[in-house]
Formats: sequence, C-alpha cells, structure tokens
Amino acid sequence: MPTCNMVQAINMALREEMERDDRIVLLGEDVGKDGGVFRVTDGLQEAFGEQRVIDTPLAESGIVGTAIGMALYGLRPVAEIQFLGFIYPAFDQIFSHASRYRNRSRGRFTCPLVIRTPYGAGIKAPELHEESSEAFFCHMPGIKVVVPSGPYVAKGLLLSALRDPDPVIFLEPTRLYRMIKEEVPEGDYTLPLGKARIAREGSEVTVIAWGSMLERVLKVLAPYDAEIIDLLTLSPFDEETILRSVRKTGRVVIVHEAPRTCGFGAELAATIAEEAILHLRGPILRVAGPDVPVPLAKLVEHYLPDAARICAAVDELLRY
Amino acid sequence: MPTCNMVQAINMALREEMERDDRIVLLGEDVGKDGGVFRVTDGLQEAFGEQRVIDTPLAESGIVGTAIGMALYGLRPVAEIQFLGFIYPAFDQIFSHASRYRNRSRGRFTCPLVIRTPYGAGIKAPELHEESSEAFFCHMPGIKVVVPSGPYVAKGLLLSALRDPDPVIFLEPTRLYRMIKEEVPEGDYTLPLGKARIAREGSEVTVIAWGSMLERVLKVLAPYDAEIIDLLTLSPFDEETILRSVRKTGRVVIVHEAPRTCGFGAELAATIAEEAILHLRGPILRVAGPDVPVPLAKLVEHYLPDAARICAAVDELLRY
Amino acid sequence: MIEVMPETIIDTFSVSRLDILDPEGIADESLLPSLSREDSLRLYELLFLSRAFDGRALNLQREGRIGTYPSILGQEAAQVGSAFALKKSDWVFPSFRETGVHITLGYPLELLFRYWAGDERGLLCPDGLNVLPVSVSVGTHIPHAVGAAMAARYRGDQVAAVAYFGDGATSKGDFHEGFNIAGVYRLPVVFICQNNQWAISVPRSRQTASATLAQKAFAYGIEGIQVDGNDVFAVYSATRQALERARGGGGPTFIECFTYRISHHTTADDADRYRSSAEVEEWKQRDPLERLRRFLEKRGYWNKDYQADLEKRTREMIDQAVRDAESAPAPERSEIFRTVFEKCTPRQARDLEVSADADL
Amino acid sequence: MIEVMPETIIDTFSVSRLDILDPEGIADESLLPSLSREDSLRLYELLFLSRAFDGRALNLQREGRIGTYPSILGQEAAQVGSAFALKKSDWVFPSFRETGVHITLGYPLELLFRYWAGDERGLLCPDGLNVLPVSVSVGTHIPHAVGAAMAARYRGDQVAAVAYFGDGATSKGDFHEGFNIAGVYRLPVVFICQNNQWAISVPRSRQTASATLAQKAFAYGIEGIQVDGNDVFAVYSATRQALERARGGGGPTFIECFTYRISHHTTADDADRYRSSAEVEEWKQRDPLERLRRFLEKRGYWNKDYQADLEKRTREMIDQAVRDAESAPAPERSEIFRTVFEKCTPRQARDLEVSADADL
Ligand SMILES: Cc1ncc(C[n+]2csc(CCOP(=O)(O)OP(=O)(O)O)c2C)c(N)n1
Ligand SMILES: Cc1ncc(C[n+]2csc(CCOP(=O)(O)OP(=O)(O)O)c2C)c(N)n1
Ligand SMILES: [Mg+2]
Ligand SMILES: [Mg+2]
Repeated sequence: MPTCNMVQAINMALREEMERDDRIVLLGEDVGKDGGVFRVTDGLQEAFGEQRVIDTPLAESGIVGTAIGMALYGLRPVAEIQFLGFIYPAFDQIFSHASRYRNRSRGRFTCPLVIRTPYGAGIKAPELHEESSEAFFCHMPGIKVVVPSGPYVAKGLLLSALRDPDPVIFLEPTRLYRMIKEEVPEGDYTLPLGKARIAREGSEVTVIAWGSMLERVLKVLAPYDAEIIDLLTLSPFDEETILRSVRKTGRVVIVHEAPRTCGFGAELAATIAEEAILHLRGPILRVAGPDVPVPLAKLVEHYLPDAARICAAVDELLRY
Repeated sequence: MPTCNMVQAINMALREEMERDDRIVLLGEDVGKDGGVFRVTDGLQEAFGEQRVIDTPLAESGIVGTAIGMALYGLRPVAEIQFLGFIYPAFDQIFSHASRYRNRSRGRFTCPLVIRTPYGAGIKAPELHEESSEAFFCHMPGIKVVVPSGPYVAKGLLLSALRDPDPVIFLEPTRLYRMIKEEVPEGDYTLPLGKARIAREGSEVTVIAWGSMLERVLKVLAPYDAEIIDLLTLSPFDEETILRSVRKTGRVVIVHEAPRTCGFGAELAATIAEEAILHLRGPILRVAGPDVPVPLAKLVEHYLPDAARICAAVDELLRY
Repeated sequence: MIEVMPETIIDTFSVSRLDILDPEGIADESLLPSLSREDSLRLYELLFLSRAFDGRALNLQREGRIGTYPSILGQEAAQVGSAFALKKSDWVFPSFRETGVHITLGYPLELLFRYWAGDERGLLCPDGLNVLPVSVSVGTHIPHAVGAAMAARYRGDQVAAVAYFGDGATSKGDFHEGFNIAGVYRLPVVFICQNNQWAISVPRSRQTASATLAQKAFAYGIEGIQVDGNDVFAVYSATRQALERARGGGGPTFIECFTYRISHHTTADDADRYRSSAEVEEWKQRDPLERLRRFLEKRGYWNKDYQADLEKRTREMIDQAVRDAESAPAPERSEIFRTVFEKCTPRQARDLEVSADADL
Repeated sequence: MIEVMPETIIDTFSVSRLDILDPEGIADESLLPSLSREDSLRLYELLFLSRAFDGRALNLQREGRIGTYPSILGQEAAQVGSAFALKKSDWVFPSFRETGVHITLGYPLELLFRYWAGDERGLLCPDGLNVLPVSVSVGTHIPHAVGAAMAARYRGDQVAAVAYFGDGATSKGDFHEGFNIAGVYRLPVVFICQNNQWAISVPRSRQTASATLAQKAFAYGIEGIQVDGNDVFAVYSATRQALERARGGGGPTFIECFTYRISHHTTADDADRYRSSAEVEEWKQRDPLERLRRFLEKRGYWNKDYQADLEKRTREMIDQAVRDAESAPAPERSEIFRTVFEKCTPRQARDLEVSADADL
C-alpha cells in the first residue's frame, strides 16, 4: 500500500474516478498544464486530455456557473477554486443556483458537482489565501460540505463526493497538504458523507474539530483523557456521534479556525444545547479565531487556536 | 408627530440626513426616477438631484464596488440592493473588500457605507425575493448588521447606521414595510447600534426575535408571561441584554425565518450555552425555517415559524 | 490641452443589423426564410397564443388568482421567432420573461399558470423538453448555458444551448464571464438578448454606453448581430443561422433582438412613473403580430374567418389550462423537503416528521 | 449548409496601437512626449530602481526573509511610465504586482518589504499619497476606482482614479461591471491593464478570444488603446492623455500595455512547467530598460560613470530599506484587533484582553 500525502491522495482519487466514470471533468484556473498551484491535478490533463481537464479563464463565478451547466447536462464536473478566499465571487452561483436547481425543477434537473478548494491558515501566504469560511456553505440548504483531515479520509470522502447526486464543497486544509503521510490504498473505497470519526476515544471531555485543527488538537491534548471527534462532513453533520459522545463525557470544547461569531462551532453548540443540555456539566466552550480577518504571516499564530487556548478551555471545563 | 409606516420612516431618515450631510449619496437599481420598487427612496432624486440619487446599471457587485470606492474617497454612500436575494453577486465585494479596507490599510482608508435591502418572506413574491440570509453577514468581521422591526426603530437605527464609521448592512423586513404604523418624530434621533430592546417584559421564558418574526412572536405569545427581546442589531449583538434576561427566566426560545442550520439563532444559542448554561432549566430551543430554500407563495406558510411551532416550543420549555 | 496621438490602426469591426419584414407587412423577399404556408401560419398562431396567454395572465393577476406576473406584450416575435428555430434536442435557459418561448416549445400552459400562481410544481419541465427552470436572478443563468454547451460538445451531441435574457442582464458580471468562456472554447451556444429598451425604470441608454448591445460580442471574439426584434422572420433567420453555426462547430453567437416592453415591468410596477406614453405609442406602431398578419393577408393565408376560428381555439385552450391549473390539488407540506437533496438529511427528515405531525 | 444573411452595417470600430520607442532605442520623434533631460533620466532611474528592488525581493525570498513575492521583471516600463503621468492628487488602485507603480509614486520601499514579509503594517499608505492597499483578489478592485472617480466628480475635484490590473483580470465579472458603470457615467477613471501574456499558466490566447484586450472598451462605449508596454514613452504618453481626458470630463480610457512577465508568476510558481524558454528569450530582446538606456545614450544623457553612480545610490537606498524593514519591531497581538472597526466590538475587546493576559 503506497504511503502518500493529501495532495497525492486527492490526485489518486480523481485519477481513479476519471478512469471509472467518463462523466467526471475537471475545470479551474491552472488545473491543466500546470497541474494546479498545489499540484493536486498534476498529470491529469496529460492522462485525460484537454476536454476533461480544462484550464479556464480567471473567472470564479463563470467557473462554477459553467460547472453547473455541465452538471445539469449530465456530467459530473469538479471545479477547482484556487483558494477558498476566491470563492466569494462565485457565492451567488453556489447559493442561488447550484444549491437550488434540483428543488427549483422539482427534481427534473440535478446538479451533481464538486467544488474543491484549498482552505485554512498557516501557510504564510498573502491575504485571502488562508480563509476558513466553511460556515457560509453550511447555511445553504442543498449544499454538502466536507473537510478531510488527512490523506486516507481525503481519498475516501472525495470518492463519495464525486458520486454524490448533489453539490458538494470539498475543503482541503492547505496546511496539511504535505504535512501528513499515511498509507492510502489504491483502488476503490469510500467513506460515507455525513459520518464523523472518533479520532481518539476518551471519557472526560468531548473535543470536536475538523481539518487542520484536528491535527493540532490531537497533539495538544495528548496528555488529556479527551474524546476527539473529527467531524469530516460539516453539512449534514453527524449529530448522532456528537451527541453520543457528549452524553458520555458531559463536557464539550469545539475548536475551529474561523472567527468565532457564526462560525460552524455555533451550530454545533446550538445543537448540543438543544438536544443534550441536561447531560452537560459546564458551558459549551468554543476555541476559535477572533472576529477579525485572518492576519498575514507575522500575526497569524496570534489568530489561530493554539495550545494555550485549547488547553485552557479543557482545563476550565474539567473544573466542573 | 406624524404617523407613518416603515417605508415612510426610512424615507424620512434618508431625506433628513441627506439635508444634513452632503456626503450621503444613494445608488442602486431603480432608486432614482422610480423611487425604488418599494418607494423607499421616493422623491429623493427630485429633491437632491441625479448626482446624489443614482440609478445604476443592473450590476450588484458593481453597485457595492462603486459604493466602496465612494466611501474610500470620503463620501457616505447608501447602496440599495433590490432584494436580499440579489445581494449574493456582491458577496465578494462585501466580504473581501468593504469589511476589510480599514483593516487592510491599517486605518488609513475607511469604508463607511450602508447597504439597504428588503428582506424576509411573506409577500407572495417570486423566488429569491423572500430570503433571510442575515447569518452570512454576521460571520463577517468588519461588517455590522441591523434589522429594524418597525417604523420608529427603523428611522433611529438608520440614522445611526448612516453615521457609523464602518460598513453596515441594513435589512428591512419587507412584510412589515406597510403593515405597522407608528408615531415617528420628525428630526434627529438615533438608536445606538449594538443594543437590543425588551419588546415585552416577562419572567417565565426569554424569546429572542428580530425583523418580521418579532411582530409574529408578540402576537402569538400574548397569553404567555414571556420576555420578548427585539434584537435590532445582529452584529455586534447585545449579549448583555440577552444574558440578563436568560439568567432571570432560565428558559430561551429563539425564533427566526432563516433555515435552522447555521442561522443566526445558532450563534445566540452558542453564546448562551457558553455564558449562562448554569442558569438554564431546559434546552435552548430554536424555532426556525427548515433547511430548505424559501418556498413560493403556496407553501411559504409551511416554511415560516407559525403560532403552532412557536407555542409548542414555549410550552415544551415551560415543562422544565 | 489634450494632445491626440496619431496611432496605428490594428483592427476594425462592424456591427450589422438584420431587417426582413417591415411594419406594413412587406418583406424583403431576398432575405425571407423559406417557410411553408403551414409554418408561417404556425408562427402567427404561436404569436397569437402568446399574446392571449399574456392577456389572460394579467387578468388573473388582477383578480388575485395568480401572483406578480411579467408581461411579454410587444416581445412576442423575439420569443416565438427564436424558439421556432430550436430543435427539441437543444437546451434552453430562459429568464423570467419568456412565456412566448415556453409556449413555442410546447411547455404546458397549465404549468405556466401554476408557476405564476406560486406553485413550485409549475417548473417541473416535462420529459423530452430541455427547458430549464426560469432564472429569476437576472443574467446569472448565462454561464449555465455555456456549461451545457461544453458538456454537449464533450458528449459529441449535435446540440446547441440557448440562453435568453434582457438588456439589463448585459450589465451583469455573469454575462461577461459566461460570454468570455464561450468565446475561448468556441462553444455551441446562442445568446439571445431581448433588448426591450427598459430594465424596470432604467432605460437602455443608462444601462450601458455602448451604441448597440450587439457590439459587446467583439469583446469576446464571437459573432454578434442586431435584429429587428419585432420582425419574426428576422429573429427566426438569425437564430436559425446561429444555431447552425453552433451545432456545426462555428462557435457562439450573440443576437440582440431590438424590441420593446409595451407593458409595465411586472404587475407590481407602474411604468407611468418613469417613461412617456408617447414612446409606448410609437412602439405600438411596430407591433409584431399585426405586421405578420398583414404579410399573411397579402399572401392570401389569412382572413377573418380564420381569425375568428383561431381566437375560439386559443380561448378554449387557455380556459382549459386555467381550469387545470386551478383544480390541481394544493401542494402538500412535504413538498418543501422533497427535492432539496436526492435524500433528506437527518435534520430535514425530522423537520418533515414534525410537520407531518402538525398536519394531523 | 449555413446560409449567410446579407446584413446592414450600422456601425464600425477600429483598434489603435501606440509605439514610440523601439527596442534599438530609436524614437519616433513626432510622437515623443516633451520630457526634459531630468525627467528622462528620472524615468530611467525609476525603471532601474524598480528592477533592483525586484531583484532584491527575489533574493530575500530565497533566503526566507520575505514570503511569496510576484516579480515585475519585464513590466517596469508599463508601471513606471504610467505612474509617472499621475499627479499626487490622483487615486491609485493597484493589484498585487505593481511594485514599479509604488516606487514611482514614492511609496516607502521599507513598507513594501514589510508587506511582502507578512507584516500588515506595510500597507499603511503615508498621508499625502492616495495609494490604496493592493488587491490580492484579482480584478475585484476595479469598481473601487470607478466609485472613487464618481465621488471625485461629485466633489468637483479635478482628480482621476486609476486602476491597475493584468490580462487575467479582464475575464472577471467585476472588470465588466466596473467598466460598464464608468462608461454610463463617463467617469474620470483610467484603466491600465498590463497584458503580460500570462495569468499564472494560462496564456493570453486562452484567457479570451478577443484579438486585443483594448477592443473590450467598445463594449462600454469608452476609449480603448493598445500601447507597447515595454516602451516607457508610449505608456507615459497614452496615460497622460487618458488622465487629461478623465480630469477634463472626457470619460474613461482603457489602456492595454502589451508587455511580458519575464519571471515566474510568483516565487511559488515554476513557469517552466507551462511555457517555453524560447518565448521568454524573445521577449528579453524587447527589454524596457535597455531600450531607454540606448535612447539616453544616443542623446548623450547616459554614460558608464553615471550608471556606476546610479547603481551605488540604488543599492544603498535598497539596503537601507531592507535594514529598516527588518529592524522594525514585530507587530503585537493587539494589532489584529486594532483596525477591524473604528472601535472594537465587546466580543473583540474581550478576546483582546484574553490575548493580553496570555502575553503575560
Ligand atoms: C440579479 C438581479 N438583480 C435584480 C433583480 C430585480 N429585477 C428583476 S427584473 C429586473 C430588470 C431586468 O431588466 P432586463 O434584463 O432588461 O429584462 P426585462 O425585465 O426587461 O425583461 C430587475 C432589476 C433580479 N431579478 N436579479
Ligand atoms: C479572484 C482571484 N482568483 C484567483 C486568484 C489567484 N491568482 C493570483 S494571480 C492570478 C493570475 C493573475 O493574472 P493577471 O490578471 O494576468 O495578472 P498577472 O499575475 O499576470 O500580473 C491568479 C489566478 C486571485 N488572486 N484572485
Ligand atoms: Mg429589458
Ligand atoms: Mg497577466
């Protein structure tokens, strides 16, 4: 079984599925000849030709809009947005159209497309290259949101996303692209969308994270008896796994990069406060980015949840 | 003191402030000669001329982008987006630029603009004319979000928004435009942004609402001893007033039109679960739209929180 | 003082316009498309049906039986003429003001009435027709036609995609991004703009400073042409030619149909606030129906008996559609959950149950 | 078979190009802008400084002393020539690849180094300069220049707004919406596109099918021109003329500077993956600095001593800027909260306190 990083795992998933399913086409800025700015689509244009791996003009709304048209026609387009911070021009296409075509047409036309994009902070890149605005997409009925936390799950989740009958936003934590290496089987395996993973069992506190925060939480909380949940799919998210854990531990800490206010942590906290409040011993704590734009390199570590803040939250809860 | 509806109150606020402050200019689709599709800007182009009340081409991103440029230059533009459902093409301008120019330039350039837009369901209009996607904007550091619930507060809040040094999104509940008439003083008065209003005092349960849901909640819960909070500003929201009330009643119901998942109710619930959980007797309940696009006229009342659902939530809580 | 530099001219462009049938019903025979008597009458009947449907919709709206409705009065030739050139296999992406297109393509009248009455099921396009749901959001559907065209070409289908939109839509970013992508890949797509001179209260001259809309095609290296949009033959010919070019690999075409919105923007609008009745009267003289009627009369295809019969048939058809629409059972609450995803999320399923309980 | 309709031509357009100084340093004297000896040398020194700054930045990046950096190599004339025509009172909206513009306008070199090293304070434009922070998001700043121009006109200021962007940006919706609004209101704005033939790996021919970028101006009823972007005189002249037109009420101008990105897209890019070195070599022959040097030498303004002195002065200036940048104290944690709003929200204030505690 090959050992590979997340870039390679995603590339493998795309390549294998393109071999299996000729409805899969890739499009985006620099995805073809250049193989994507992170090399995620490296070699795919060579392998599958310019009709299936399409270098587009610099136009995010047009890219997603074109992908929507392809999906309506019966293909399964995979649009790459170069960085999550450049998806906002396509926001209308995603929310007014991709998320609604099935519903608007009462099921007659469907929109099975995947939008892949690098996401998250910590790569010392310019402004708008380190966003984590996943919560926006979780507030869109008709859109699914998936965030892998490593190579193995990335491949399995992407294969599920590529086969999903509805639009999926697939957020790839940039900081992890080459950080984690794992054994990733060649060939077909899928991980179901909508299911979380217990990344580490524990009994004193439930810690929920996703994407690159998972790696940080696992490291920082090694000395604690924490049950760590890797959410994997944010929308629809796995309420069952979360509630089961929370009922067991009675304590919850949610960790995410995005600004606290209206981040996805809010939805998790609200759901827990709605469904399991009587099992809680203390407050539901969020360790999140502050309500500021992600800063540039020299300040970004002041922004991201760090060991001190994560441990402080857990310690506080353990006092209840 | 004249009695007027919300359309007239907003018109009055704009007119008076335009007289006081020549930096205020209005721009948007049909805001000039036509006076806006809801007549909110009626008569203003006649009074202030085409340089101050500008009919734009049909281009939401361009409208907001142009307003940003005007604000940077030192004016105080007020951009109208014809319906909230057409703001999504301007999402990038709002989030990548309006919300960040002050920060990006370290305070050297600022972006004091107001984006006004009709919002909410229940007017029997076509698709995308009845959206309530306020939560998106509450997840944007650098943006303020205001939602009036009647003519009097609309005028006072709009005057504050027009004088605010930072960008404000001002969401006008369309269903209330002509529904409520109140005495609205002529001349200058402001209501501070960031402060909620106790719309009705009570002791058994705290009910939080805003915009057109406030009116519904007040009516539906007349028989209950409920403390009803009219949020008015969603971002930044008035934690103090909410927490004070919650600590008193020990029960919370949040009512909003938007789909439940990642709606603004999630942030309220999360904040309460973080700050006041030990004062709660039962779960924090949200009565919200389901996770579906707002349906057309024949189905919309199945979507909106109605008397049955609101009362059921309160009744459930009162059993704790 | 502005010095003007002498510069080298490196390229030139020209904008063309096509006119075939004049308001008196006299056609330029050299340009006249070869249509049979049946086809010519079929065109007339579709124009007539479109106008009659429109009139009935306005009445129903006034009686509160449907919601806000956008009239197509005056634009029938642009809609019918272009749609008449389409094949069933082509893909059509309409805006919200394309009733004449729907009618020409055989979209059930009953469904149109239901849609405008606020019943989502009106957008369930019957199998065999590739008419996408209307795009209420102006111009943002243009890239979808581009994507469908790209998919069709990838599939090797001899199919064109067609996007309909108004003059206002040409100001939108998605118009630009869609056109540009179509140009780069020379996709089989036809862009049909009904320049009806108004976008609600904004006149064409305030929408853009370009002298014609057709010339915007140059920015994308694609074909562009202006046609008399009240001339059903010109619209038909230009569209057919563009469709053939598209299906034959010749790339996209932008057709500006120069026409006029005779009515208010929608039933919620009052056009008297912003435009003169003189302008409207002038355009009424260029009526697309009347000019075709004159043409047919001159050819001996039209007479009063025919007209009386047509009116009767049309009325009956519309009556029946209204009856069917109004007798359709109201949509059930579950309808709002049914088609968001292929399968409900757990949360949706719970909300659906709750609402089912509440129904009891 | 495709029938082609004979159509009436209703309008024609032509695209012009301006060339003044050829690669040999020979100028078309009839077109040469009237610049003093000092001005000509100043232009040369700015080109030289821009190139030297760029080279140093690339070195610093390699040493890990700054982050990702986009080289301007080859584009110096387009940047310096255009910025040289600006007045202090004009408003400038740069993209992320405008170091030569910043330098020409007198933006402190130290701040540029700090910005590229990931210190936000590098974007704090000194008072007296109206240079907006760089727009990392491609093309989306174009409407801001349009808005500033609208505001300037409203204020009665004799000021132009200038937006800089690349060929890739012309595909963006905001390019279109901004240009269109500028056209409708004939605003005092100048759009300067550096067509450097590449948008990362996408060549100009795949960015748009229009033969020139300049002709996109026709779509908005505004002036458009292509200039040799490696010819500092042509760029300067076209920009000055456009600025005068703008300030004089003559409306917007779109200037396509035809140039070339000699280096990789940024230090994170590897251009060898997607383009041939032959192409790069060919463009090196059209170097903007060398041709101005030759011109100056022919006029007797340039000699080796002068060059040696210039190199020394430039090196010292850059060394000093690097020292200043690197000795600036690291930004404090509070910096991330300081300028989001004029006043912190209660929640920000709390987070700020928490972080202050953590600092102890
Ligand atoms: C993106 C968007 N913005 C605004 C609106 C509101 N609106 C509906 S129709 C219309 C004018 C459209 O003008 P045009 O494109 O010329 O089409 P017409 O109505 O003339 O058929 C406007 C502004 C909308 N539906 N979508
Ligand atoms: C909206 C947006 N999309 C994508 C990117 C990523 N990106 C940065 S530069 C660039 C290419 C820009 O090309 P061009 O406009 O020609 O400018 P150049 O880099 O050649 O100066 C891309 C795709 C971005 N910064 N912004
Ligand atoms: Mg129109
Ligand atoms: Mg370029």
